[in-house]
Amino acid sequence: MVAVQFYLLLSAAIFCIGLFGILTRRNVLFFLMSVELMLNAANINLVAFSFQYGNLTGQVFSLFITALAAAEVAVGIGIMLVLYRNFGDVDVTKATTLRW
Amino acid sequence: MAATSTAFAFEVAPAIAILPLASFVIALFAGKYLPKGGALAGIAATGGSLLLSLWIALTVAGGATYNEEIYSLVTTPNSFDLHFGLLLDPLSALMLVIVSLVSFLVHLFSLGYMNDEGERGLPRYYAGLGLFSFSMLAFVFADNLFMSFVFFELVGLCSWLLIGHWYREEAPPSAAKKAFLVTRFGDYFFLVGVVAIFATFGTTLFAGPESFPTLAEEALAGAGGGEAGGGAGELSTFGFGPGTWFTVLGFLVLGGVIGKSAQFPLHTWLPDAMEGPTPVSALIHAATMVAAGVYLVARMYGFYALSPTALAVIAFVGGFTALFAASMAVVKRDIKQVLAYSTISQYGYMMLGLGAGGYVAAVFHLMTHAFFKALLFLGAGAVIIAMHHRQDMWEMGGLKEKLPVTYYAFLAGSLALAGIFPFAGFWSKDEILYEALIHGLNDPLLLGGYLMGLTAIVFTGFYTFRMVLLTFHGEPRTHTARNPHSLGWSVKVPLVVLGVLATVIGLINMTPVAEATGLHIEYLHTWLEHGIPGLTVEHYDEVLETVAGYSAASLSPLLPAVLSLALALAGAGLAWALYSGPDPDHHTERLGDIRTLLMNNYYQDEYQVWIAETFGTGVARLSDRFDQSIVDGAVNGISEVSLLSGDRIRRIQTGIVSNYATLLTLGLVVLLLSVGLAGGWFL
Amino acid sequence: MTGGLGVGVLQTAPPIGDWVALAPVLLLALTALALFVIDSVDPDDASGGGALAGTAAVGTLLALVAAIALLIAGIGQGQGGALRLYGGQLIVDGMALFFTVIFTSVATLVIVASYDYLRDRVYQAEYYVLMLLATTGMALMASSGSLATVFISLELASLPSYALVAFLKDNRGSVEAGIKYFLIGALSSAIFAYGISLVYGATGRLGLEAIARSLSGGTQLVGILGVGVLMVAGGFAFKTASVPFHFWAPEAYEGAPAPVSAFLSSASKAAGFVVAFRVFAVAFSPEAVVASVDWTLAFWLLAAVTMTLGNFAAATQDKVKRMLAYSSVGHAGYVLIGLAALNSGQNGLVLGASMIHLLVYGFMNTGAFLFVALAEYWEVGRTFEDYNGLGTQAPIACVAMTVFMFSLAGLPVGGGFMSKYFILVGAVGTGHFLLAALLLINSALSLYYYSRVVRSLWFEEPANSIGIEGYPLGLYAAVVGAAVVTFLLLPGIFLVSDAAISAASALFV
Amino acid sequence: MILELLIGLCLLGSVVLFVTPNRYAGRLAAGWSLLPLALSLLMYAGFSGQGNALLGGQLAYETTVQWVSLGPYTLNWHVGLDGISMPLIALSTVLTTAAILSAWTPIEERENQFYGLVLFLEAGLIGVFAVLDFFVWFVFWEAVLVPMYFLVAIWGGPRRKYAAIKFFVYTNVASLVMFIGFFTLVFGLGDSIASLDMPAIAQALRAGELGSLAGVGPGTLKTLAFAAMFAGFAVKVPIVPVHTWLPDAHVEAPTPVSVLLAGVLLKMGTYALLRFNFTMLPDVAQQYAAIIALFAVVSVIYGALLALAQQDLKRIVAYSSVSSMGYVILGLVAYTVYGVGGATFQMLSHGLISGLLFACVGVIYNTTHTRMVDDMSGMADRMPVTTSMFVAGSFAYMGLPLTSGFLGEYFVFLGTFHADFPGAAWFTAIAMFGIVIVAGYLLYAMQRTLFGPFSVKTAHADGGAMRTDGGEGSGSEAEHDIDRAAAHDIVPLAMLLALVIVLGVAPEISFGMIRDAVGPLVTAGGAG
Repeated sequence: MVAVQFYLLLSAAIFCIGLFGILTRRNVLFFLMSVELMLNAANINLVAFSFQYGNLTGQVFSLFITALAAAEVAVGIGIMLVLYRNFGDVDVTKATTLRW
Repeated sequence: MAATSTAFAFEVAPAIAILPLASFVIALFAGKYLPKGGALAGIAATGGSLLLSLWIALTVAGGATYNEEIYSLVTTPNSFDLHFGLLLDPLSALMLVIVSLVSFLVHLFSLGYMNDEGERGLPRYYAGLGLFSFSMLAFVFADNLFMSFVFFELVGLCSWLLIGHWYREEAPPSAAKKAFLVTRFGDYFFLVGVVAIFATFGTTLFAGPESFPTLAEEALAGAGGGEAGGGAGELSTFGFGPGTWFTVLGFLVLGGVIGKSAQFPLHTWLPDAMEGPTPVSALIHAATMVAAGVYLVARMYGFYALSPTALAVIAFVGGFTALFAASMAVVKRDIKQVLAYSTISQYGYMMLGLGAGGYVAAVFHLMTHAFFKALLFLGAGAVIIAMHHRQDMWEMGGLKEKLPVTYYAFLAGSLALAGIFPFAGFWSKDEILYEALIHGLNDPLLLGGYLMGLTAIVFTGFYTFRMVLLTFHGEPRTHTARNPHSLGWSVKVPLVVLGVLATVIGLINMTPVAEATGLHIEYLHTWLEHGIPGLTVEHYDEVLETVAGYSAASLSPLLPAVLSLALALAGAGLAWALYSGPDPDHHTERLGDIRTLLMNNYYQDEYQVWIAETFGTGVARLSDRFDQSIVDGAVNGISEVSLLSGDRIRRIQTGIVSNYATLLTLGLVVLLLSVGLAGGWFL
Repeated sequence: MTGGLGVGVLQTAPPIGDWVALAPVLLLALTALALFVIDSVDPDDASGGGALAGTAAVGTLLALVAAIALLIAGIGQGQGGALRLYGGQLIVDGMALFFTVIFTSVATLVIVASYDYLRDRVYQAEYYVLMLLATTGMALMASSGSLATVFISLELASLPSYALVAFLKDNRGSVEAGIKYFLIGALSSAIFAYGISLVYGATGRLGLEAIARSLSGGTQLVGILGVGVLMVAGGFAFKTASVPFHFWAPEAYEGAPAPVSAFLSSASKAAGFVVAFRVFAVAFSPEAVVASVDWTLAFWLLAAVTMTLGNFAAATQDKVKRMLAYSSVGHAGYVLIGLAALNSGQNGLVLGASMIHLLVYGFMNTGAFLFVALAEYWEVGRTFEDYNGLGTQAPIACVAMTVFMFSLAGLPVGGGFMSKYFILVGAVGTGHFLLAALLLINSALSLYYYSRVVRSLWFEEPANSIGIEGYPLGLYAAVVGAAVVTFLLLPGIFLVSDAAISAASALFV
Repeated sequence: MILELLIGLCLLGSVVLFVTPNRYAGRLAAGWSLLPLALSLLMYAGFSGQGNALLGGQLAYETTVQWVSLGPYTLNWHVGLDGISMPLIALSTVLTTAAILSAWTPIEERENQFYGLVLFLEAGLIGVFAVLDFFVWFVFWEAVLVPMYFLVAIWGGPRRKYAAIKFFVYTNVASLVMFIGFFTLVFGLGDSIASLDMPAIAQALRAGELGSLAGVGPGTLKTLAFAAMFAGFAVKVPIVPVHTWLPDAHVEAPTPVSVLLAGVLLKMGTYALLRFNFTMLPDVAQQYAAIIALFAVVSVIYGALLALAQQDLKRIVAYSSVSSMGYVILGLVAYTVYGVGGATFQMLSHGLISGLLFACVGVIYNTTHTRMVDDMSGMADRMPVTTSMFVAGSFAYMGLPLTSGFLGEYFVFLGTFHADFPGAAWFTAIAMFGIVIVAGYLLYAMQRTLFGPFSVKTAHADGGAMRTDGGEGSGSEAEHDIDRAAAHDIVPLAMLLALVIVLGVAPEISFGMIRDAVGPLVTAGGAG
């Protein structure tokens, strides 16, 4: 059995990778994917700790998160589409009419 | 019978002041609709006051006195009592008569000076006169120092109003401002003094066992036995010994006296005050208001007598002022200026008298001066009417023939002023000098005062007769002087009355004659001997001797009298020699630089203006700049810095969402680090 | 006592059915469904949006009435304690109902105002549905009893909001605001979810009371718990627009349609706070947790930075709407004092003060944004200068705006005065003098920029004559209604203050 | 309920005026303002209070209604009057009527809003003086700012927006500082109080119930709270160096507003100092008496010096208000009957006199459209009645006896000279020098503007009867007695002047009740 600490490290690594993606990529799609990574990092934790504590709470919750992530992506892509329609690009740094 | 009539007399005594107050109100609100612009109300009121004053004087002469509260301003239990009261004793009764008489005559004279000349603003003028008479009379019969201060200030207001009567011109309002300001500078010390006396004694009553002079005397008597300060009983002397503290208090009140009585160095306002109508000068700036200062010292003489230092300073200031002012009068061209400086000089004599322990002498001179100086001013006023409101003596000349009544009255006043036997001024001035001499032989400061006073006699004689000669003698030097305006009865009557008084009033206290003949003819002395215990001449003499340590050298009054008469005659003779011709020269030109100095009044105005500019306006400007730049600048600076930093802070919001994510992450990390450090996770 | 997740144990039998206790939430959800139906039946909407708006407004109004009725009836309050439904997944208590009142009030106002704002626009049904769903999510947030329901209801509130912000599809500002809001929101929810997973890792529980019980004995996993707690706090900071999770707010509020800005800045913010209050007061109860994970320090920092940044950035804005957006950030900072000052002996007072402020803020801030909506409706422009002289053209609306501005600034023309000073009282009473001083400085600055609006409305001469066409009834009703309530909350603060403070105190019993 | 009626009348009047057509607003406002005026005078006549409101005295017209409970504290609607607040309420109503009358001429646009705001302001002022529960009091205290802000910013002079916002923010910051200071005391008192009732708090504080708060001991807590409250109220008074909002506000405010600002608003500051700092924390006040006295004396002298440097008549009066209010502080710190009572009397007196002077300046400005000393001279020639009022008011300001101005200052001097704190006599003596400086600038201003040959140098001066010809006025006095000021301009002046003189001659009318109210404060708090 793999100790729970390693799952924690894994999830932390995935979380950081996702975060790194968000900080560095300008494309909305990459942004969304990175967010998915981060959410899945949370899922890993939940499942691992669920197993650790022997209750199903974490696993059930991870299902919810997955579902919500899907919903989020749906909304996100919708907004991305209108972004593209208005700005002609999916580069998040292009839309800077509102600032200061 | 006598008792009830006495009681009744005192009962109606407040009316002495109330009557002019009523005339003030009438003139102010109804003067426009009354004949003579309210003058008649004023004449009636002051006439009534005069009659009442005479009645009071007679009652007091019968031995009765009165010292009662009549109106309580504030009744605060266990604390200071602020009230108006009536103190009627020989001194105040005498002064009441003087003030109401002069006031009455000036009202009368004003009919000729103001009404007949088609002046504007008569209701304002008579309202001012009425208010002044009210305030001055109330000041005179005040039974406590607080009340004195109240009316002391009010006469200042009236002085301001009346000096500035011709407000359409530039000079009178300016002079009025100066008069009020300079006297207020003195009043500042007076105010501190009043408050300090309240704080020290808990009362400012003049007379009675609970009065502050009595309490001070008791405190000093107590202190004589024990440690200084310890003997002061319950009195708080603010960390000083009682003697020192009482001297300080005396000096504080003296500030007001010096301002009001135009003593050096606060005398500069009085010559300027001559911008007011001449009857006003006669009433306020010669006979009465200026006397308020001297009267105040006389009123609380029992307190000053406790402090030899204060007395000596009073005497020295008085003597110096007498000489100083007289020297300036020598070169003046304006007849009223001469009189103004002579007024300052004469009040110097009174101060000298008071300081030298000559209480009676000073009061005597106060009385005679009131009459002859009012006379001189009214006479000058008559001349000015005749000269169509020209005041330069060099434009006059030869008025003797045209204005005989005025001339003889004026001459009588001049003789009195110069101190020529047997006119009023001779007796009173001589007595002051005599007192100064006999006490001064033991005290260098007093002696200095005496010597200055003596020297001033020469000047007085000179400028007086220079004035008389230039105005009335010789040939008329201008067209106006050849065709003077005629004078009405309302001008002449006051002149005649005052002329008679100036001639004979000195006879009531002929000290040299009394000494020489042994007759008891010092009536004024006798008059001031009775009255309320503690306010009598005997008491003052006793205190002066025991507490202040004054001792009189035994000296015959005759020799000094002859000396001063000789000096006066010398001065007068010099004037005669120089100015008696039909067309006298401007001899003062020969004085050269000294004349310039004298014409500029020793640059007293200049240095006082310089002080006022530097320490008043200058500091004010600096404060203003400081306030605008530093104090307000700080306020505005804070707001500017806030807005500037706000402008900087909002630049964080770059509009680029990646930056937001970065900052968000960094913020979270900072939060984690700070909480982690605080919680000790990393240990 | 309630067991772990999923183990439904009926405790003291509730005197009423679950559905009654959840009536406001259910009403909102049903209204959303009803709107779907109406839109399906009559997609062209002959009434020009009237039926949709009317239905939505009636629904929110009914929910409001229900919430008030439950509040007055004392459901979930007093002796019996909170109602725990569905195994403690949902909790109905004073605080939940109190905040439901805020959400439904704001939603009602916004919907009434939207009727005019949306006139002649397409996709109206979607707009109202999204708004009702978001409101439902917020109401659920207020009632959430476990981190799972917190996360789900938070997403239910957020997802419609993203769409609402981007509602004006052809408006670059609206779309840009939407994408930014969404991206920051997605990042924040990821952080939030990760935080929840860590908390779960440290305690093995997701139910709030269960977490509290687990933590009461202390924990070995301080680091994991601490990171988790702070990440959860980050999720709430996003929802409440607190620094450093606030970056979306100025953009979203500025770009979004003004009624949506009103809705987000008032209701959404309140929702973030209610769930933060509940989670931090119940799950990470200060007595047990603060010693090792000092989250009050975190909120102290957040409060200080948030109010300062919000107010300072608002001070020099040119556009009224953006100024309001930043001021909204500033107000989040004020409310955060309620969290920062917990564990100092006056929990009921400080938390209650924050709740009162959120309630009053719900009206005055909504009203202010709706006034901006009115200005957008009139097309007078967006900057302060564009508002010059409006006072002579539309005095009633401008008086209302003045009430909002001064109430926001904390002057006694509205309830904002009372609530702001209650917060200050709380800060002083718990010894947080530095926060009180910061509040003072910021308050002064806020007075400056709020009065700039007043100055434009009343003191300045208009540059060119503004033509105001029409006085839209719905917008006016909403603005004036908000103003009247804002004003009445000054003398009538006692109507809500007792409820708020007792509801807040109940969390700590 | 009579106090509620009084406040309600003002508020109702305010609402009514907002919807009154501009044409009738002035007359209606004046008429309406007579209602609170008459009511307050009736209350004054029937005043039956005894002792100090905060120290267990018998209050007049008292009402208590519970309002809000805030955590451990109840906030009550608690109003009632004692001998300190009653005269100040009468002052507020009198000055409001005077201000409304003097606004008839200068206010020519948006009249209904103007008068509505003035009546709203009146309600706020009365509330400040009547309320005895801290929070409710604070509501009124802050509520006063709002109408004031509008009154300055809408109807003010060229820099009105700057002045208004400065006033607004400055005083608001001060309020917050004071608020924080006060609540440290409240929380320091802990369980010993259950409401924010000021009498209860004052008595608890004086009974030494103060505990510690946030680790700060009661001694330090008291000092800090005192400092915070003093700083807060000092802005309102204002005391140097936090006075700079005042001249700007005064100069830019329309004259009727200046009347109220100088007449009543400044008194709020000193009233609050008296009620809070000096009644609740007498020991701190006495411990730091010398420092407070120093502030007072600096205000007196520095304010007077600033007034001396000004050219604008309004600025002169504004700065001299700083100076005059310094006397109030000096009196308060003395803890003697004359000191504290004199300070209160001086508030009253200064309210009347400064109101009078501002109104006079306003009447002159209405005609000449300038307030610069250099721009005019000889106004007495054309405006004899106004000039008389101005002169009388100025002399009252200088402390001329038989006006209230004299007694106010004199009481303070009497009370302070022998006060217990170190250097009291010196401080008093230095402060007294203010009477010389005040005479300096007022006499200077009068001489320059009122006297001398007539001329007005301004582009806006009315033509016609105000011909800017030289000083050689021709014709009789009667011809020049045509005062351009209308009766409604003069009536408020005459009214105020009459009160100044009445109070100067018969101070007992108000000093009696003031003395009664400050008595317990003095005997319980310090030197006799």
